[in-house]
Amino acid sequence: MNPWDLIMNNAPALAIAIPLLGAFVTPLINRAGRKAMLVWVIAVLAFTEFIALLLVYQVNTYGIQVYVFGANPHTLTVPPDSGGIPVRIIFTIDGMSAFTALISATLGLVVGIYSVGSEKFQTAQEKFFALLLLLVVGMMGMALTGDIFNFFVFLEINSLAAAALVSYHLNKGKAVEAAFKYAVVSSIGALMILFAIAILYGEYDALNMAMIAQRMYQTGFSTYDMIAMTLILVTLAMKCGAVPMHYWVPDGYGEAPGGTSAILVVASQASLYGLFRMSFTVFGLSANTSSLGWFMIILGLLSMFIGVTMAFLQHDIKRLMAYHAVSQTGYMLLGVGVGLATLGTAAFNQYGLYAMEGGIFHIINHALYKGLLFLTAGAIIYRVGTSDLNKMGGLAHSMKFTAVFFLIGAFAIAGIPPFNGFASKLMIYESVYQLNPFLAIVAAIVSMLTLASFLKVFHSAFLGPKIYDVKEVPKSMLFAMSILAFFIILFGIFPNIAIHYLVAPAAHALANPLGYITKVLGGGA
Amino acid sequence: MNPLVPTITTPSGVWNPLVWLMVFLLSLIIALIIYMRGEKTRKKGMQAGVFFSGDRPPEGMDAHIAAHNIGWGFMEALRPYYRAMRKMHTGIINDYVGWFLGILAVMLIIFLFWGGA
Amino acid sequence: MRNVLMSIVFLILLAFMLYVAINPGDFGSSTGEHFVFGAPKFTDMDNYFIHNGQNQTAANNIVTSIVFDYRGFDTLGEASVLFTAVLGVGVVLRLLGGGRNDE
Amino acid sequence: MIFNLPFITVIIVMFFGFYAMVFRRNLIKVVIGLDLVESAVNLFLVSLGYVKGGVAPIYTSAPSTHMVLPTPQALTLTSIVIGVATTAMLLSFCMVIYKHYGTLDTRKVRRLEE
Repeated sequence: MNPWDLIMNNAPALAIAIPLLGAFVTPLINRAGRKAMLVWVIAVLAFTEFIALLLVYQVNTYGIQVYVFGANPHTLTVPPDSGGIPVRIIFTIDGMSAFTALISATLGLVVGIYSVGSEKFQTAQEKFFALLLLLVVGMMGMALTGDIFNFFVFLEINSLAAAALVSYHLNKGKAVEAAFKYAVVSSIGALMILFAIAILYGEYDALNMAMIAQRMYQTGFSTYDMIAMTLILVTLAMKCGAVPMHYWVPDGYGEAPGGTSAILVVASQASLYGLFRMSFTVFGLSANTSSLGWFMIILGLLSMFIGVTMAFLQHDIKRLMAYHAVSQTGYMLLGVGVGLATLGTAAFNQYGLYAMEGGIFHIINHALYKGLLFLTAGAIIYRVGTSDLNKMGGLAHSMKFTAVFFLIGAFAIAGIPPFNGFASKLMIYESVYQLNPFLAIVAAIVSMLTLASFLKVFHSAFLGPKIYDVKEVPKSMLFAMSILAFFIILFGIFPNIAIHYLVAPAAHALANPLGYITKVLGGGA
Repeated sequence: MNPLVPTITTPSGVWNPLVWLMVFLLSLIIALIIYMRGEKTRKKGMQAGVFFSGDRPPEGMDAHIAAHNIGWGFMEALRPYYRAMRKMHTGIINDYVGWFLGILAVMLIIFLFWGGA
Repeated sequence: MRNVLMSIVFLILLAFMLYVAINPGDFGSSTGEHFVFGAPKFTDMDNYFIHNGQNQTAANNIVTSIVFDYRGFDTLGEASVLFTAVLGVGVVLRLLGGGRNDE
Repeated sequence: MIFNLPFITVIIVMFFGFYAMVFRRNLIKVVIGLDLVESAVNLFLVSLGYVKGGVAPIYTSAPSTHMVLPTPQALTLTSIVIGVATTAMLLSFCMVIYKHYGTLDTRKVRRLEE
């Protein structure tokens, strides 16, 4: 078998194996010197990105992919002698999984390149980069897995790696405090998910998502399912930072080192993926999707409004952006929530699917522009040494590129055309108002407040007299920022590239749980 | 659907960023033309002291409006709201867990009545 | 105030969890009893392991065959979690150099 | 109902854990609460696999009667290791917080508020 076929056939496993191997070996390679370690990490991240692109290609060309660990052949989901039960761990990759995996890999690569420059003066860099790779492993695993206990394991990798990354700059104990809060909150959440998994296991004797969904559909939605569903959905809503369980978000994002906040945004989006996957695929057939949809919509509205108003109060640049991350998560919950609320009715084809596409498009846009904004914030802190906006001013005199990148990110998040934030916000506004005009009004007001708040940041950090005599940040950091800025403009001017290849397959995959179940169980549903 | 066509068609409208960009560039050019027609003999630096009635203009941080002054009116108008919000964001880890359990309890009750199909 | 609210929350949660535990029969659906200690309703996946585990994996202990074969990928994930935690402990307890963000 | 006694034990242990996490003002006790919840979940998981009269799922030379379900035991193994890892990390965070703040009172460990 030639190597290309080997990669093509085993792409789902390689998406986990490459960064995992990279993480395990990174501390060893560091013995050969810092440069070798950095080259290794960037190479591993680039190869992961390649695998993620390959997954997107495979899903778009051949439909849903399954990969069974330890089975021969690797597509044998149900052993012939088992009576129709999947017994092994199955990776199931549909449009939404490939979409999330691509975002994780991309931001992982960008943050890796950025951190080469921004963490130059820190000790224990090999631990930092190993944790970065492990965080990518966690996100990829959450996105690709089709097994509910495996999901829990990757959720734990994700939260522990993220918490350890948050604590990396100890920052007189403040970063460790943030990491402690993050770790406690995500551990209790993960335990609740494990409890729900135990309930589902006790009820259906299955751990495969498709199998659970099928048996739940056949036996009817019981009160135990309801309890398990609530535990899972509330926990994942907390992990993606929905108000009123968002308190860890500003702590964690605000104290994370340099550009690492950018990848923490994607780590939360992996939980958002989990929320969508669970509510559409696992519980979508049996539960009342309308009330699940309204659960998401209300959380989304609360997140949007409280997030953006709390951001006004902040004078720490990264905490301010973290509150904006909460607020932007609200848009995704709103868009997909409207899709879920109308699932199965005539309204779904009328506007629900567009709302879902808007919400999912907003995920990648948010990852790009909030990633860029966090990277510029990291650049400011790298040069100025403080994150307090009250002490900043006049940085545009000396950090011209950073200022331009910040402006691009700020315009994109505020939904100024022709940047990418506008495209997805437009799709959300124009579809959700058909369900209820109030939703679109709140979304538009929040967008204006976002612009006001970022004007405040731009004014106080970049405009005004020259106060700090600083240089521009190192080239690797500028390069990382320029990658994201390029994609922001590309997706702003040609939004159909993203919609056609990434967003529409993801939305259709979510809206079709029966296709998922049929693919895994072989026509049993 | 050709992915290189920039038009998005939403259920109630159409959006094309290229048209928007062209209109933007056109207005930029018009503004530039108006700007070019202005007085060319003005000198830089002559107008600075006017606003300060002859006083020496402030320098450094004093000349800059710091972040906490921006949006003051907005926060003042919404003061009761912000007081409630500050009370909510205590920063105590017990409260973080408490809010999580609270939402869990509320959602359990809501889904008990409206969760099933 | 806080204590009262949290007590109410605890009561609600306790009621639901005890419902799972005590299982007075399911209302609203025809699924019957699931959570009787010692009598799980579906057992087909585990029966597959019990009947085929020894043949397929050559392990007398079925738990071993699950941990290291059928669900071996979970064990890899578990090892990664351990590795992550080791790195995390190493990061917070490390000696700080001349970085600019730490003291 | 009395046959579900293990499940009731699970709930009681879990609520001890919740109580410690919400009402105790010491970071270490919060971690202890987390561990209690985790033990409860592990106990629930492992007790789900019990089959009345079953033996451990190991093939020995003794005549084999019917066995308890093996999957929950495997899951519990994984979950225990994950719990140990989490606890180790949280406790080391507590150490560093104590070193810098000089206290473990949750009402004082709140330099990040609003």
